[in-house]
Amino acid sequence: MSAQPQIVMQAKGLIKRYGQVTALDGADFELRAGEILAVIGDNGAGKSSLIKCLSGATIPDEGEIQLDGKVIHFKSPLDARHAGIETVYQDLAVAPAMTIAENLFLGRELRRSGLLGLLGFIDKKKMLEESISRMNDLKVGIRSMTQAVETLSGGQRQCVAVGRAAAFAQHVVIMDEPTAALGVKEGNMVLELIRRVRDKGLPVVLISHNMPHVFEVADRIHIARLGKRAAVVDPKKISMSDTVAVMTGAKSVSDLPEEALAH
Amino acid sequence: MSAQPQIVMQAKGLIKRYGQVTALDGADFELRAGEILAVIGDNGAGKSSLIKCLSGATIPDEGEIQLDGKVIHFKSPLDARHAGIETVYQDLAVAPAMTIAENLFLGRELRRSGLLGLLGFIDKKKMLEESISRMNDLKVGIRSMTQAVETLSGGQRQCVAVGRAAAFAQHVVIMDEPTAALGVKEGNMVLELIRRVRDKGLPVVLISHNMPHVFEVADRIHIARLGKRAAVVDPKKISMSDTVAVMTGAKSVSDLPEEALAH
Amino acid sequence: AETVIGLITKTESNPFFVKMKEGAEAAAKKGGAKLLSAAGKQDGDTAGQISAMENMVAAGAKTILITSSGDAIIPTIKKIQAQGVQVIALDSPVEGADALFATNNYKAGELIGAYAKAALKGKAPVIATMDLFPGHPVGAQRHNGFLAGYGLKTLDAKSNELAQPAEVVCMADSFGDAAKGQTGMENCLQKNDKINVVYAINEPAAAGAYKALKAAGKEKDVVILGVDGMCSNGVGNVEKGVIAATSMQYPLKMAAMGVAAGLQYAKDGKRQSGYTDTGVDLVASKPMAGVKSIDTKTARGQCWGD
Amino acid sequence: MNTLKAKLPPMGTLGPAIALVLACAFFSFQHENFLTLKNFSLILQQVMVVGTIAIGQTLIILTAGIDLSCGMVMALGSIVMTKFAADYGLSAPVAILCGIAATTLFGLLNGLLVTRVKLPPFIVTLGTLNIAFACTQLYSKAQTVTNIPDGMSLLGDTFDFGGARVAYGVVLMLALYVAMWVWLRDTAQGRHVYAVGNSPEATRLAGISTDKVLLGVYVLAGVFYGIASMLTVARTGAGDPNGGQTENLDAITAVVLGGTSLFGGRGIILGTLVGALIVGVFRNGLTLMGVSSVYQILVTGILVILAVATDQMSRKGGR
Amino acid sequence: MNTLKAKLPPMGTLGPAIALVLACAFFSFQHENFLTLKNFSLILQQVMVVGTIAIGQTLIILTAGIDLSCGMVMALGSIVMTKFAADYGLSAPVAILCGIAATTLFGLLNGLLVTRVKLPPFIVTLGTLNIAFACTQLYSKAQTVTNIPDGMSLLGDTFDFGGARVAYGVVLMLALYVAMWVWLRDTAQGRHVYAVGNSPEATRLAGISTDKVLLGVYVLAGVFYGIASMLTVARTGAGDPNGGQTENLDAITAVVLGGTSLFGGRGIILGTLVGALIVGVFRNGLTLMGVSSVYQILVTGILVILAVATDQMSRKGGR
Ligand SMILES: Nc1ncnc2c1ncn2[C@@H]1O[C@H](COP(=O)(O)OP(=O)(O)OP(=O)(O)O)[C@@H](O)[C@H]1O
Ligand SMILES: Nc1ncnc2c1ncn2[C@@H]1O[C@H](COP(=O)(O)OP(=O)(O)OP(=O)(O)O)[C@@H](O)[C@H]1O
Ligand SMILES: [Mg+2]
Ligand SMILES: [Mg+2]
Repeated sequence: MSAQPQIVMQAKGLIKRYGQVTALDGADFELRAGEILAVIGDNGAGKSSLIKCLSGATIPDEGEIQLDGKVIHFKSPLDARHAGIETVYQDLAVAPAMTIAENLFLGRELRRSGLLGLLGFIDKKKMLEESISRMNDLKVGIRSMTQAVETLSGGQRQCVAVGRAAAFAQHVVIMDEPTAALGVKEGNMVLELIRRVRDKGLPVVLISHNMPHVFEVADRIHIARLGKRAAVVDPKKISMSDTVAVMTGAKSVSDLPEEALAH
Repeated sequence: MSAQPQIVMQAKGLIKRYGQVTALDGADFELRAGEILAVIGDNGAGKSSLIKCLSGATIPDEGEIQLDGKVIHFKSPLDARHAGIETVYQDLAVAPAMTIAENLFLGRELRRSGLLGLLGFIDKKKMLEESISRMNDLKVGIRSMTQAVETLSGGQRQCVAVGRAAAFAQHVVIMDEPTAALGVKEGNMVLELIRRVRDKGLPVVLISHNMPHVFEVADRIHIARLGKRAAVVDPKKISMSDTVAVMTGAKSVSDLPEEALAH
Repeated sequence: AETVIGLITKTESNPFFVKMKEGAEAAAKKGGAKLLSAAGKQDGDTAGQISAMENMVAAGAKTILITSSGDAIIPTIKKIQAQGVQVIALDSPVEGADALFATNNYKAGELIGAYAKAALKGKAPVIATMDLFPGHPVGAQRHNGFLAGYGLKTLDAKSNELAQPAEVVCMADSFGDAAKGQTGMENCLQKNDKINVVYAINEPAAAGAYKALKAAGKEKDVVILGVDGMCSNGVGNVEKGVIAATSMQYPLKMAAMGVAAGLQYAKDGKRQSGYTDTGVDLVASKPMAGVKSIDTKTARGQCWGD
Repeated sequence: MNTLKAKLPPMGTLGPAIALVLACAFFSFQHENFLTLKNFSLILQQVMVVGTIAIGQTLIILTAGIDLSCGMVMALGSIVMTKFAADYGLSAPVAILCGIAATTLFGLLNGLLVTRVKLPPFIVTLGTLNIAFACTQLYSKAQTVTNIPDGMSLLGDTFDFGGARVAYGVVLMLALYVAMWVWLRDTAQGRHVYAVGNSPEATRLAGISTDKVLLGVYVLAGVFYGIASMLTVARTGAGDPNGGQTENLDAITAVVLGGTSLFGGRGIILGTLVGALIVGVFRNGLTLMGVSSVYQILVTGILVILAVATDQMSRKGGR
Repeated sequence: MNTLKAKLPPMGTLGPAIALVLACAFFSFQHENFLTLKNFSLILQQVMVVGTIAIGQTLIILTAGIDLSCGMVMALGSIVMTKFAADYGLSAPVAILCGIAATTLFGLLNGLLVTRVKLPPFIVTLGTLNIAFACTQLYSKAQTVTNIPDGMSLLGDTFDFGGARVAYGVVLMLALYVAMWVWLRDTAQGRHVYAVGNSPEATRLAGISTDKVLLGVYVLAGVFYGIASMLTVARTGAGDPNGGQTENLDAITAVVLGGTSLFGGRGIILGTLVGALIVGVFRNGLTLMGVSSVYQILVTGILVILAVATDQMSRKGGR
């Protein structure tokens, strides 16, 4: 437990109930500086609920969240954004009738220079250019940036959400299944992007069901199970099948060799 | 070209334009009796547009569709349903405020027996029971079937859509990325389900970006590229990397060995 | 060119104005003039009336007959008069109009008020009023006139507010509509079942009040009064004893006089002026001493509507 | 976030019901005649017409539509049925059926314009509102029709029920509410009404003809407006061409007060009944209190907001 | 499926504009005075009040809300400004500012109830509609205020522009439309208005305070109602306590005719101007034709439906 990198974000005993359904049942969480932390788990294990608590999209019923060692109480996603946390939500959270460029820059539109900028005028040309370069980064062939997002294919839409988060994060990036709808090529581009973000020094939380992707990029793997954190494992020291076994409950954590656990 | 199984569904030269964007640019399609046909392609290649034409959800601008050798003109998804075609759409197409059971049976509610049934009364209890057994088939742990779909996790929602299509198909099942949001276990259950449907004798069209899944279940692979069909290959005779190369345009079809193509 | 006369009523749905329009149409046809008609969307729609005046002037009208929905139309009247248009107010007075052909609504109220007092024969009045709706001058004039006729504390004819002396135990808005008159009366009876006089803004509201009283078995003990002079709802209901008395007004006369003025103006450019009272008569089947009234037979000859 | 509402049907009406109870409690302290059987039977009679119109309005709002024409169509129906009886000497039942046929035709017209020409319901019914109004005025010459057969006012008559006088029309209205509640909750067609309002696209893709559902709803609403015509004729004993003018907004208000979402797909029809009662109780209670009419309007404005705020609170508490 | 509409901003107003042109062409054949500069300047003056109210209404509808109180708040504003001038001898500009302050306060009240108490805009504004009406009646004692300073009717005066007499108020209205069009299209705040209406959840998750946007929109709408008060006072030269009653529906009609979706997030404010003009042209043209007033209502009903149907067709053709 010594000489580990600093802990950027931490949560203890998060509980979130929806009516009779308990989505989070005392979940813990720990994200370290400069790492890619994968979060995996069965459907309904509470992964999305967990990261929604971390990003201010929902408020946990109980439990504590710390950012850089300080206890925080996000009341809305705005608070999280101000703290430099960017999130790609599983249901994408885009405004369907607005264009790709507008969605990319929603909430932090580029202003024109000079007086017009002070008056709140946006620089559409610059936003368009930036959008094109961001989407080119992801190698996704979108034909027109002034298309409304509702006209995009499923994968193209996902690229918009991912591109947005990667571009604006200052502190932490959270991605809920960013590659689910993506093709082979586009998926690899997103993994590449995630690595680039990490190399900039920002920690990334990656939720994914795609085990090859997870094992390719993750530094540590957080296994969620039944609203709790079952284990944190080290992908370099554990096999994919063991990981899946823990995730689905076929194997218990105590059956794992000690070195497979990440510290 | 001889002694092949019968062609169930066929499309020739489909064209679909949205404003300046051409989603389908003369696409062909062929589905044979009792096969699992995978459709793969980059994001925006026109896969969803293709199957929407086949399922009556959109009407192609040009081109011809045949079912069992007869030219058909679906005007709405209702026509396709009447012809026994069931579809899982990529954006899932569920009614968020309604319960799981109601969504599963939407449009073909189970009636009560006797007079009440004739009056259109639905058998809620039976629908609930059937829903539970269907969802158990997919091994997805949904806690309450009277939950509104909008309260489900992404993967759980997908299971609802998949379960519905598999249960009611009479003729053809089309699934647009049914495993995208699913965990390892749930994803495997869906593959299993697809095989079971095929074994019942129904042909299945499976759109997926998950190459291991595709190679695991597909009998033939239709590669879509830039709104056209680039090739149809035989997964038993071609490598995954060659397939991806054709799909992304890194390799042209003429570079493939003749036996890799499916006939 | 053909003489064009415009008629602008408050609304389209009040039989009083419909009758007025029919009268004007007939008179215009006889005089060889073209009649344009328009109405506000609802009572008080002065904006609609202003636009209608402007549009009619654009269509070549030289005389405009208008039943004012409110004083906000005055400046426009002045504006179009300056363009050589004669403006005649019908039914409701409005400042600035060249002439006014109207019944005095305050007086209409006074007549039935006086009748009610006589009919009660010295009994202490317990009054319910089924009024129009808040802020309407005609509603206020009839209501306050009624109280004046009864000799109760009231407001003058210029006020747009409703007076409520102690004798008035319940006031409800009827919107001049039978169903709401009925609802209002039902609620008033719940409040005070000693009510013995009901004033209603018009005859449909009176009929509604009667229905409520009858359901409560009190129709015999209460004097119901209305204003208008329609044939079935008014005179007919006086005959049937549904209402004790009503003040009859003469929309057809107003319309005919208005159109005549328009024809005159087209011919020799002479504008009408001043106030012509088109009269109001109290209709009652049981005349009361000291209150002048006409009987229902006479009234039948002058009533309007079916 | 309105998830509980959808999950627990009875909850949906609880909020409005609490507001109704609070309003009743308040008025009981203000006037001793308020909390009497007789008064309540009166209030029920007073809301029976708007309440019936609001059934049709609820159906349409559940499909994410809106019907601005409801009151005027109701007025047209009442004129048609009374004039048919008075002018052509038709018997009460036949004349009533003719009136209902007229309102149903208007429902059909609305439905066809919404489904075939794909026009927004707001515009369609704004148009038919004007058309129905003009037809009513032209056909009736703006005259009240009073000489109607006795049979037409039967439903306005009352019978004794445990000391209270209950109108037959009220019983009819309550029966319609229960029937539509069960229909919406327990039949396939009823569920499709919710589905169309909740997600037209998903409903269409599920192979349901959304146009058929919508057309059916508009026609059915027309039938309810016709029944409301019959009730208003029975209640007032006349066909009134000026009727229906305030009923448009009153009916929509009842629906929204009752917790149905204007965006469609969420709501319970019994809530509408509660909403209509809230409006009726306010009007009755304020008159009993002797609040003068301008102040009544002021107080109504405040109370409407308070009623829904109560609903909102109670729902939060329930979470 | 309304995708093109969102993609091609100018298209959105094209449909209503076609309907407007068709209507104008029709009336030109009916009466020689229709197609004159003078007549058009008249129509513009007639729509200037509703047109200005409709700017505020468009903003609110773009956020998926609705404002039923707009006309009544406008009437209150006109009473406040005229009475302040008449009773307290305030100068015209000061009195006008007081009136605008009153309408802005109502906008703030609406906005607070929508954002803080989370009530549906329909109910909130139904409540404030009644409250504003009662305040107007009580404060004015139901009397029209006529003795106003000359400065208050300045905006109703006209100047010569290429042979047509144009009212200053019309110029103000047109300038406001252009300004709001640019604001909505080219500023961050303007885009946020669309975003809130299109997907409140996505907007919230994007870190925008949807409450702030909504509150801003309601307050801004209040300011526009105040400007409309000023224009109606200038036009009529009086403060009318019965004003604003028909403006509610007229303003919403203009917005919807102009192609803005009642579900929020889609629409162009210039369409609203076209919508308001369509209403004005109908009224003017039908009167010129000498269509009698009941038939005017009938024809208006039919034309409203036809206008939107034209829009619909033109949009299909554009696909
Ligand atoms: N708003 C809600 N109301 C009720 N239940 C909810 C709500 N949101 C989530 N749940 C429930 O909480 C549980 C956890 O959901 P969550 O979305 O966190 O799962 P997940 O791990 O992200 O699953 P997936 O991999 O399928 O996305 C699920 O059972 C879900 O049904
Ligand atoms: N309604 C629409 N309007 C405009 N363009 C559209 C519309 N629907 C699809 N498109 C465009 O058509 C192209 C093909 O889309 P489609 O959804 O068929 O792709 P796909 O192969 O299913 O992609 P993915 O794998 O990302 O789901 C895309 O470029 C998309 O932007
Ligand atoms: Mg999830
Ligand atoms: Mg797709």
